[in-house]
Amino acid sequence: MGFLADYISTVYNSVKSLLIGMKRTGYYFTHHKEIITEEYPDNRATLKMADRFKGEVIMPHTETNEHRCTGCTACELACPNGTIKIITKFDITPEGKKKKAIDTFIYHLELCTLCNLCVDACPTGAIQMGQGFEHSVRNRADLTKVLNKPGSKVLEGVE
Amino acid sequence: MCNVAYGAYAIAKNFQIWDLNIGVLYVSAVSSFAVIGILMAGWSSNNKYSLLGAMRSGAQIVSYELSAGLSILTIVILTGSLKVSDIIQSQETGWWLFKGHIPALIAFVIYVIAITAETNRAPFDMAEAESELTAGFHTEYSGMRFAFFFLSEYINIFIACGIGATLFLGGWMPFHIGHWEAFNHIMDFIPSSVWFLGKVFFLIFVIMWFRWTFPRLRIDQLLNLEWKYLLPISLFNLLLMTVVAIMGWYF
Amino acid sequence: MDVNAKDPKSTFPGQVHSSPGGGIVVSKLDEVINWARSNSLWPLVFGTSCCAIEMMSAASAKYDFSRFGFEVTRATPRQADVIIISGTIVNKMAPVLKRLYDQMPEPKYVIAMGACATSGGPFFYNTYSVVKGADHVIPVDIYVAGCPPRPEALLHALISLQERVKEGL
Amino acid sequence: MKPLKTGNFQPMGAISLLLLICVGVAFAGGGILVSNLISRKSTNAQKGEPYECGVPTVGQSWIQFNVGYYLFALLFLIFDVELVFLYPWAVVVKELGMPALIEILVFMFILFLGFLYAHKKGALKWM
Amino acid sequence: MLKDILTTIAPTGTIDETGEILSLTIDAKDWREVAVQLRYHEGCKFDYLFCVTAVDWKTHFTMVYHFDATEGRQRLVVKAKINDRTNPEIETVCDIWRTAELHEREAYDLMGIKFLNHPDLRRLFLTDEWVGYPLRKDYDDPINMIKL
Amino acid sequence: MFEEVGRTETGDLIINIGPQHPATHGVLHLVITLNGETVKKIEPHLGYIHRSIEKMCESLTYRQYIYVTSRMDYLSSHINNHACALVVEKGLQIEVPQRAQYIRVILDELNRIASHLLWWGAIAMDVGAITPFFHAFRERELITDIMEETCGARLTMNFMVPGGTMMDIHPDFVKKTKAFLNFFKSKLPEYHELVTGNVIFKGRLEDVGVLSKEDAISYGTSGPVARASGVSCDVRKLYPYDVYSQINFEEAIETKGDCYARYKVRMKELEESIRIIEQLIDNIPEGEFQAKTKAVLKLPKGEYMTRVETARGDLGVYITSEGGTTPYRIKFRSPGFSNLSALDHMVRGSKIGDMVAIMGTLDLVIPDIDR
Repeated sequence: MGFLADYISTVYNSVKSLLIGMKRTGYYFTHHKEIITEEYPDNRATLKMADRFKGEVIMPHTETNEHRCTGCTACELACPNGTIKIITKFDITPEGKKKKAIDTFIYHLELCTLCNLCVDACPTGAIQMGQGFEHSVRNRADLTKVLNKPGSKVLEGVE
Repeated sequence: MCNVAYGAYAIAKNFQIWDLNIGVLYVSAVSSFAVIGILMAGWSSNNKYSLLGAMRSGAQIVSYELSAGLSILTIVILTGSLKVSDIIQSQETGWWLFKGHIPALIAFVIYVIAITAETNRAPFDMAEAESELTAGFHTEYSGMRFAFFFLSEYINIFIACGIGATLFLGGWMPFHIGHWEAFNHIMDFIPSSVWFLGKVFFLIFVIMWFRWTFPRLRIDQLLNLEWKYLLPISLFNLLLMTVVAIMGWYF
Repeated sequence: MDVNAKDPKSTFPGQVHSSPGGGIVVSKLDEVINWARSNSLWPLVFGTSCCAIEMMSAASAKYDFSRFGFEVTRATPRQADVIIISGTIVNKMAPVLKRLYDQMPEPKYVIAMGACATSGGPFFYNTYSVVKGADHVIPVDIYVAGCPPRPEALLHALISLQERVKEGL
Repeated sequence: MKPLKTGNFQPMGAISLLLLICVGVAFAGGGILVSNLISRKSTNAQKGEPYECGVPTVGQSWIQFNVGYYLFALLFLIFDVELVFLYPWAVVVKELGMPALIEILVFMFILFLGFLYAHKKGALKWM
Repeated sequence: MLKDILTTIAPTGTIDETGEILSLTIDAKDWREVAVQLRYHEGCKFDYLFCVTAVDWKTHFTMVYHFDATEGRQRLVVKAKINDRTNPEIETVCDIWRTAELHEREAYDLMGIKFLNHPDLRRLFLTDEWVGYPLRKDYDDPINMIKL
Repeated sequence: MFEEVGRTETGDLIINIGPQHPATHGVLHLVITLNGETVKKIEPHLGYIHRSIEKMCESLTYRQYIYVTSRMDYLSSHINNHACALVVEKGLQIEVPQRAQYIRVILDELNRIASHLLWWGAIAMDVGAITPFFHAFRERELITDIMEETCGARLTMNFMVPGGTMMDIHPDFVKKTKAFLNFFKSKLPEYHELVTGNVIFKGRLEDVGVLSKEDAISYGTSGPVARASGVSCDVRKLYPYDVYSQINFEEAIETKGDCYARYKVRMKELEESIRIIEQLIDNIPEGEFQAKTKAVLKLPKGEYMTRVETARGDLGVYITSEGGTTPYRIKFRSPGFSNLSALDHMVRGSKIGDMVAIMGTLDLVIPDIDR
């Protein structure tokens, strides 16, 4: 009879464990409050990333089209995989001195790993981590960006 | 495309197009065609996953055919007819699930398990076994042919649940409770097709519920379950039902 | 590599677009088909590294990309419409990717997810085994930057892919 | 004892069933036809190959397969024949009463012995 | 003491205590005997081979084996020096520590060190057609490698 | 007749699992010899995601190379970064501030929970259940939110730098972590209801893929795989780093060595991780989060080896330095690589379904193996 008792208890315990599992999934089927789905494209207006979210590298410009980048290439050196290329030029200041400034600040978003090392390395705080994350394009070349706006200058007093 | 012919056959039953006097036998015969479709599909696609899936499902479906058949038999014993209309008529006073006592309940549970396995649904989806055999027997099929596999699977579920609803839950018979005339009356207002579809959908829901909840069995466990548990239990249950039927212990 | 299939001029059998008159019905049908296609893009389970986890996040409860009809991730390329290359492609993997892409039925789309798939990303310089961008192997429709991109970024890519499909490309 | 029901052939039923088969075939065939018409096609050498996770197949797929699967098919055959025998019995068991039960007990006992034999021989063990 | 045992096991080796872990430098020719002793000698029983590294020193190779003893909780680094740079060879230890099989295949693949009597010495990470051993210092691949 | 058929004598089927296969969790390629459903031999083929990280690191500075390692075992990227930071600190003898140590350990443990959660969803997915995957990701999203708020990224954080952490924790960090812990503790019983006690799940995992203690040591396994076989190998206990020496926690050890034991070990580790965080979260000391370091780090000539306990096991970072700004040779001893070597031994003779379960409980992350 021991065999039979074993047999029945196996069946009983198995069925019980299965029912417990079904109860749990059934609970979630009937409790819609637990649903946490974030409706992305519809909530775009209200969607806010975390403060420190690293979406892309940006270079903030003031209203007078000035940035803080002096072209010291600290970020370029700090970058582990050559995401940033800075092409410098020499501006002639009103006093007649030559001054190094950036010509183009090329940023390869397609290479960037958003590791924050360039922002850490920047002595003037010229670049920051931006919040944008919608970087899907049809052409890969669109991901290579120039961060300084055309005609922008270095902010006065940033060395 | 074997599954096409099978799909067509199987549709034939549940809408009472032809009230065969061996209806139940006919349906169970036709629905076992599924295995041929799957076996052929898997074997002919020259793919190892498909081959494995087909072989598995061959062993699986034929095995579970038995307990499904045996649980159908218990109801046949009670009604004494294979004709679908007779079976439904016999449940006018109450569904067999409730009238038939414990044996009917056991038969019902076994039937639900067996049809889950027969239709290759999780936790018995050995033929597909996505994490093992990528997509099993229909790995090599794409587009419309793949769609027909899916369609046939769901038609198959519908058929199997339809039989279940007919046999155990009284087909289109509304739900009646003893002598609550008022209650019974309200129930009668609901159209019979709604009753039938509602019951079928309930069974389909249960099968889907299984799918959410349970992990997949391994092939040897699957066959163990059938041959060591379901088959002996359903054989025993059949005898029990015979006794119940002969003694008239049902309502 | 059948790049021509993506040529807008040969999208549809019979070249109904060019026939004068009577083309309206068929081109409407074309639109309907494209709309249907765009709303049932089944991705292939193809994840090589980190981005695969974000792809899983996008599939799971919080982001749930099945809202857009990317419902069923298929394990076999025969049943998949879009391949999301989530992760680095190395030289050894490239033929495999190519084969998978070839085995997918038309129309097929490719999303290069993350920096590695777009350009080699962190492994662009000084590595001997990384393919510098999946588009060296198969034609890519949509590129997503980020390492790894957020699930929302992937959703954004999927939506832009839908638009692309609706355009009949 | 009631006489057994004899088959009353319903021509309408048979015809409608035939019709249904036609509808089924047309549905499937039409589906494939339409999908063939509107689908884009491409062929390449690798498309024709069997899919095996993206690497070339090693060896043949159609091999002599392990006997494990067939044993179950054989066992199924035994029990399915039994099932077929049971159907006519099940229809009349209520009328026949106790003798039928005893008869079927004997029948099942023999069957069960066979089942036990198969079990002891290890046919039910997966290999 | 471990140090005494090591001197008996490997009389020709040199023991260095300056690092974090005790390290023993031997010649590659002696490695097999030393390995057997390290594994089965009563005093050490280094049964856990933690890491196998090959280092290219431009003139020679060193195989670095990190050991742990799960019972005595001792640690040891063994460095086996392979002087022949053109055809580096060392005895395998994958029958003593079975984890070594994959580790040695890796070293063969990336450094080109041949393990004698290894049961299955093939490329592990790279394709079979690959030419050269990429982790060597003189490896150059102008096609695949873009220098920063 | 047999000669005619030509393949009768074995009846073996050679089947490729991977590189693109849902069960391999990435791009592992296994060549399996099958007889019927029984696995006769498994041969892993690696390298489908071999990204030459070791070669790359030879040209990266000690600040830069850390970020590559978060792509290695991306599920425990914090812990990888931690190991890399530790080895540099060891070489330069930098004293890491207490606050940084606390933050690091908390983040490590959060990362471990996230990793185990993903594993839990994946193992359930492997054996065929779907719902656990969604449950696991629901909790995991909360952790990634915390991570994102503090580190700025969800998966590959690059938050550790030699000498501490890159930034201070976000002001909401403590609050959110506590809220997560409470939520998670309330959900853990559900996990056990849904999966642990389930008879099918038990049937799939029990007595499957048994690895004896001797084999576990000989195959060099570590982490939960070794602990399930009764090997005490938790680096946090054996060679404690940062504040682990001050924390009171237990090493989860089972003795049976089968898949279910590995499952239980990981479930226990989840609870232990909660305990560790609870001990630390209220006592994060004030102070600096980063030690003062030079702008250019130069590791003195020598050899350095650090071991940390990742979610998968024992990660070793071995650096040979020639005194320059970049490592001369760097080797990552990844836990998955050694764990994988035991796969053939464990799977042989069991079914193909078991293979999936065993691979699931080994918790392989292929980029970690291939590097």
